[in-house]
Amino acid sequence: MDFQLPADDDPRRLAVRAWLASHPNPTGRELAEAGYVAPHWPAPWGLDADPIHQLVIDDELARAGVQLPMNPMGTGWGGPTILVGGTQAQKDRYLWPMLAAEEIWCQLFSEPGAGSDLANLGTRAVLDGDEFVVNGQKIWTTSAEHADFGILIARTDPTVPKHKGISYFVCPMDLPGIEVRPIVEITGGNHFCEVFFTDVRIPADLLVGTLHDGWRLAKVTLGNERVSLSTGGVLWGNGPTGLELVEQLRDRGGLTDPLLRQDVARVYSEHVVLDLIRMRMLTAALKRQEPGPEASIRKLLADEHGQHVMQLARAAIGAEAMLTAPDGLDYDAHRDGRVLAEQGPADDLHHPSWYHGFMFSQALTIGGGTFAVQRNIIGERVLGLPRDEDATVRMSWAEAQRIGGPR
Amino acid sequence: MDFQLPADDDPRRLAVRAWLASHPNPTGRELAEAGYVAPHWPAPWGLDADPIHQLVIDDELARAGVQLPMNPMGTGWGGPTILVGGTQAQKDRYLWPMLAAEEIWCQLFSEPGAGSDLANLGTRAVLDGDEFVVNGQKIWTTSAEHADFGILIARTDPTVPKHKGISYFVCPMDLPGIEVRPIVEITGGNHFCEVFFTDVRIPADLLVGTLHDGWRLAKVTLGNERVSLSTGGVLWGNGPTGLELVEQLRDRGGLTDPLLRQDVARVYSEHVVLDLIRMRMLTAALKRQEPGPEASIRKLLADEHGQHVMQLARAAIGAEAMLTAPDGLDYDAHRDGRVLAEQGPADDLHHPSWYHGFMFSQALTIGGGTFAVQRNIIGERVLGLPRDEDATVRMSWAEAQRIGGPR
Amino acid sequence: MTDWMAAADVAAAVAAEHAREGDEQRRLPAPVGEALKDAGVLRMCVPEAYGGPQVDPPTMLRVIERIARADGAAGWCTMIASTTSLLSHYVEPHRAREIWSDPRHVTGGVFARNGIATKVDGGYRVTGRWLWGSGTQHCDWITGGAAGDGYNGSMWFTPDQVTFHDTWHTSGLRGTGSLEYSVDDAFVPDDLASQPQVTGALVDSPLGAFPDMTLLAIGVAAAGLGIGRHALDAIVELGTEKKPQFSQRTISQSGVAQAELAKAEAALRSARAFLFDEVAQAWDTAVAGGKVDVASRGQMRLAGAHAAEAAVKAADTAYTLGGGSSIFEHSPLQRCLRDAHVVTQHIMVAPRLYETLGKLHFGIDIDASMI
Amino acid sequence: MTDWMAAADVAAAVAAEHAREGDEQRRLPAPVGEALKDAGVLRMCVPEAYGGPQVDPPTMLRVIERIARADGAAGWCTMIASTTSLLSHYVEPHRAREIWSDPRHVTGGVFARNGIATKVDGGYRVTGRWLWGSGTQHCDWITGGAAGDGYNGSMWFTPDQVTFHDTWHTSGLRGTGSLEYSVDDAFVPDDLASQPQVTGALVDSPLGAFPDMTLLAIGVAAAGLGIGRHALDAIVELGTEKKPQFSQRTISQSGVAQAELAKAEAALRSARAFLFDEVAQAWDTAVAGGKVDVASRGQMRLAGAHAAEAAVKAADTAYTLGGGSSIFEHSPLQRCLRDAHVVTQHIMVAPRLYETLGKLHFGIDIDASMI
Repeated sequence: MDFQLPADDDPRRLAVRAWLASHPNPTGRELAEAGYVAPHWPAPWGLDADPIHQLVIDDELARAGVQLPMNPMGTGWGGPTILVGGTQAQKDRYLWPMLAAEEIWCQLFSEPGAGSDLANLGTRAVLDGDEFVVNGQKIWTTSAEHADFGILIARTDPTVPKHKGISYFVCPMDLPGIEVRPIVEITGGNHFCEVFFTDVRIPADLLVGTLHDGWRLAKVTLGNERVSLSTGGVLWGNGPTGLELVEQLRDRGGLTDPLLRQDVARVYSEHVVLDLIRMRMLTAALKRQEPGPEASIRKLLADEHGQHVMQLARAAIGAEAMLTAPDGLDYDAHRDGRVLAEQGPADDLHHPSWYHGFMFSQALTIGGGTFAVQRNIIGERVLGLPRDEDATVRMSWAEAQRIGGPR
Repeated sequence: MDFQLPADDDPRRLAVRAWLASHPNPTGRELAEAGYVAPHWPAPWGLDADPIHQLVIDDELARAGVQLPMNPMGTGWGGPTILVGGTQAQKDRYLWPMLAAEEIWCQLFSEPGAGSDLANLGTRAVLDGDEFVVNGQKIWTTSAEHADFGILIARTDPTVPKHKGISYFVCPMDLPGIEVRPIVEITGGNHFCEVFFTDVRIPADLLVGTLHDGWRLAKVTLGNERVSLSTGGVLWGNGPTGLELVEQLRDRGGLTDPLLRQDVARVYSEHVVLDLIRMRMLTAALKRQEPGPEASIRKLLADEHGQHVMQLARAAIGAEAMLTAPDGLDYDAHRDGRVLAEQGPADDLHHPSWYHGFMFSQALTIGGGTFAVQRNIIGERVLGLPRDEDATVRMSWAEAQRIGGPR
Repeated sequence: MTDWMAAADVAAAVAAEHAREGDEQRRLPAPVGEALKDAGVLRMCVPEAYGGPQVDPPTMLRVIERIARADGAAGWCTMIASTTSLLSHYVEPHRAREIWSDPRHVTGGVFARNGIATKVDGGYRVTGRWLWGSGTQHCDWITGGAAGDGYNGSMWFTPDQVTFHDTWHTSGLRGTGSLEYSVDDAFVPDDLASQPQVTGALVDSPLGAFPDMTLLAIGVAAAGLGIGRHALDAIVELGTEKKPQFSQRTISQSGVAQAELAKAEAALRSARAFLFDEVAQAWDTAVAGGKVDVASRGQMRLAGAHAAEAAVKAADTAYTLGGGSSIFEHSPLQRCLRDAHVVTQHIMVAPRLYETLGKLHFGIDIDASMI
Repeated sequence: MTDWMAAADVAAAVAAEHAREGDEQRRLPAPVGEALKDAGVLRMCVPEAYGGPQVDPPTMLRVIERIARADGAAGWCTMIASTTSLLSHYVEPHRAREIWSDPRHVTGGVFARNGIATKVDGGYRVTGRWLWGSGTQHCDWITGGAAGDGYNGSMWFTPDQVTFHDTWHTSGLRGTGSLEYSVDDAFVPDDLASQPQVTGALVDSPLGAFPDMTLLAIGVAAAGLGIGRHALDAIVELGTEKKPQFSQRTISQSGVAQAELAKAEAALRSARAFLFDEVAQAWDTAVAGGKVDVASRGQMRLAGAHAAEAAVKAADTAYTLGGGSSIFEHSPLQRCLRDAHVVTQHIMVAPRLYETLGKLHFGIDIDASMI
């Protein structure tokens, strides 16, 4: 990286250490009240911390072995939006339990017909007295079955163009009429849900910001990210890194197959390149500069990289890569080293993620925009290539649904 | 980039401007004597300049529209070696005309059987009185037919292991017995030559450094590079950049073919990534840090990028891309726009390099080590994967030739 | 003469219906096993001399492909059972009749010489454990390779001698039930201890002249081709369905999807054509009494590895073009992807074969037993 | 019956000998033209009714491929001349006999309607200029597409009416002499102004039922396959030659080279098998009097585009594996690379076709005249 963290005796470090001395086993609520969960937020919820200050806090907490409460859809998405557009009552009610992860949040944005074109969403919210009545379907919602609240965008005015008639709500997940169905994925597990709304009545005071102004609020959210030093794995931050794979292959004696040796070099090259881009983006964030085009490119490269890493692992393991993780019975986990052992020292390719990782990696180029969408984004937004005209931008949403023509 | 050039009133800038005021149209010799051709060399040939000082000089000369003399094999390879290993007489005789590009230099290193394993070279130099008698063949020599001198490595002792019995010479290219044959390349042009030595007699005082110590000297050369801000094209620094192609495609109205649109995004992504790596390497040079693994990776990516750029240009041009540049007669250069015009505004894909560039780009992954060699270098040197044992390292060169077994 | 493709169609319909069930149970559902027996496709290599159908390899590959197109696991089991039935050529005729004359008898097992054989009076005692016993749970006779005391061949066990281990926890081809099985000090009489490399074929049939390892490899490839075909069928179906809720454009209207589908079609159909061409040529040679030489076996193996790779590419393309719809566990796009990627892990078509086959094309001698 | 492959072998030997000469002169050397005439391969589509050989398309493709394997440019000229001779089906019979009955007469030219026709008494006056007139300098009759005054078809010119322009300065297929040619106010009598779309075939022959644009596309692909085959032959030869001076290992001993060669072989052979399969099926239909429908034409076009792409990959692989030896101008690896990359620029097999053919696979209607 092209920056250095403050020295060991920096007063910001000393402040964290002093706090930790008086809170040796801090609870989520204590960490939240200290401002350490979202230090970049304004007081009293945060410390108005600049990026270097954020990294210092991370560094000191990591050194003390303290884990921050995990509530990504809350602190990453819902919280910043409530900070910008919420009422004081909403801030008082929701932000503290959110930071403390005492109440878990999910995000109710995507729909079956509104993924890459989110503004096309069709879930309706109709004001009826002092409640909004919501009907429709959301999809790709992470952890909806565990969440206490969701941030919901729904259409409140179908007679205006699609970006205009959308409103933003806080949605308690225990309201009658909400049905959550987990999606069983290719890995056999489930991370995503479908959420169905049937005459769900949301009190009008859970509207965030102005009626019909939800699209602007939803976009505000995206600009406000906490910086972090963590490298993250190739599966959207989870799982192993490309370097970990390469090191394991080296430690177990390398590979003799000429094509696989080429793949090792490619995976390693991609790892270095992605690390450079990440450092570049972090440096830009620290200098409070606008991110360059590399931010748009990173996802494209990273998702393909994830697939390459998992393909290489699978190819290196050989036939035993067919097996998934054991689920009891007489399967011996250490057996996965046998085929590897034939061509190198008797050692395993260690990582519980290899089994599921390959299957999960297939979703990388689908989730968050398919490869085609990603490249079109680069083509149109970064390079300014002309795009197909979206005639529906100027029509009312309802009118656009009627013609249903090609976009 | 992660650094800033010194301000406009920096004394080093003022010094260059003052010199330029008194030398409005400087000759190569004047630029050399001012120390501006190789400012990183020691006095009197250079200014002992650090990298920032080098960039300041470049910047001021570029602003004044002054071109530096071009003698890359001299100032990049031969000169640094003579500085390290040459006698005072050799320095006095060769360095000034070299810097002024009054005498052009070439490099006589590669041989038909000594490319990726240069130390395996077989050209012999046998001391006979006060002359070395040279016999053998060199290949891939750039501009040998225009050069006045060459830097030559040849085997002076075949009875010791291959890295040991090599010596380093200055070789006047007009000596009797030297035959230069241009290699006609795929582009129809020729940049490389074969050079044949038949009983060529080189005076003994043209030996550089100690007898049999040439391999060490040849390696010294590689560490001493002048830093530069120039982006350079995708054909080993020549030709257009990926960004230039993308901009031309955008300016002429984009592309409708879905596969080509994907390729545009890929070429652009590669361009950004390579630019990041270049800036990273330059930053490291400025901080006098050792280059990281990205230096080893850059060539691999850059060479493939060059091929992708040229393939995309060719695909975008369509059928007329079959035609080469005109060589007189009734061929109309503006005709190459016609096929493009059918799918966009009537404009051309401007760059004289597209015609030859595609064919030249085929050599990118061959010259300087094939793609397989490059990836093996990454695998073995960067990642530490085990390599095939080279049994010949410890044999005498002559013995290794006799067994001729696999390396 | 049996219309093999019509028979395969009938069995394929049953296999398609139970595909999800097999995927969940990690073994072939019983109705599928019965349908495959009814169709006669689990013993296609039994020679006419033993009352078998003695199907020619090109037809056999088409049958495997057809069933795999309905369900990869059912196609795989068809392939394993039928290639195992080729071993009938190397078993003492009276025993071969006992094992294979009943048209509903099914055989399966593994060639690898994992068993240790000890000579005893009248036969051998065998102990061993084998990986990847696709469909063995449904077999009437089970084979396992063994060696020891001068013996090196394929032993034949009855189900009561065999213990099955629940080890088949995989991402793909789950319905094949390719678990591990073992025998512990089992007695095998001499006439059930076959030694193909020693005796050669013991019955006259052109299938006996067809190389057995190659037959397995091209069978694996045919299963892959069926899975790849299924994936492309599925994306065309999904892509042209009525527009999904709220969406204004089907997948089939995207230029990228069109171009990618065409490329995947071209690659899959090309790989298939190459495989069937090479197999037809080799079979003509075998029928004419000639020897299927190393060059011909090499071409079939090359075509097999390439076909498996093309099938994976087809499944990858279909899955990616399918977008969000693909990742539901019961989407056929998803099952095809999992199944295809298991096919390429099979040693018979694994990419590392390319280096060996490249030697052959460069005219370098290779160990012919490797292909 | 003519042994077409034997005849092609003879011509191919001459083509190989003069390949370098043609590359330098940017036109087909005279001895090659004569050898191709001797072999009869420049008029393979002339119907028997006019004394022609009426060769079936699969054989024709094999001939083109064989000659392109010796020299890409000679193969290309064979393809252009023979596909042009298909137009004999659409010319008034007495004129068709005049043009094609002489077994040494050669025809060539361009379909594109670049000419402007003006009706005059007894015929048309035509002015126009055409791109890509491969081999036209050697032709006895030259065709050029034209339209105007209600006319839309292929005009037939004598060489003295035509001006040639030295515009063929290319990277590859230099020996084809595919320069521009023009006519200026040339008179063409009514019976030399053919209108294939209006009249249909004027002679009974299954070739008349074979789609002409498709025949051109598969001919281009066959030339590509020959070039790709040549590239792989050349790298095997270079790779197994005695060790180069001072070197201790041949290319063929490198694991990467072995694996890459095997993959390129598999891809090229697969693409070839797909093309020949599809063409054989379509030809069977035509011979049986059936219509070669849009689906069948689409498959042939897909196979053609894929084959051209596979040929380029083969040439790229061979060139890269060849290392430093490849870049010498007279290395066959180098000429194959240049030639193959020109083939894929031909509109008949250009990659942008994939989008259109993908529509067909998704069941979307396309303008059938496009394929």
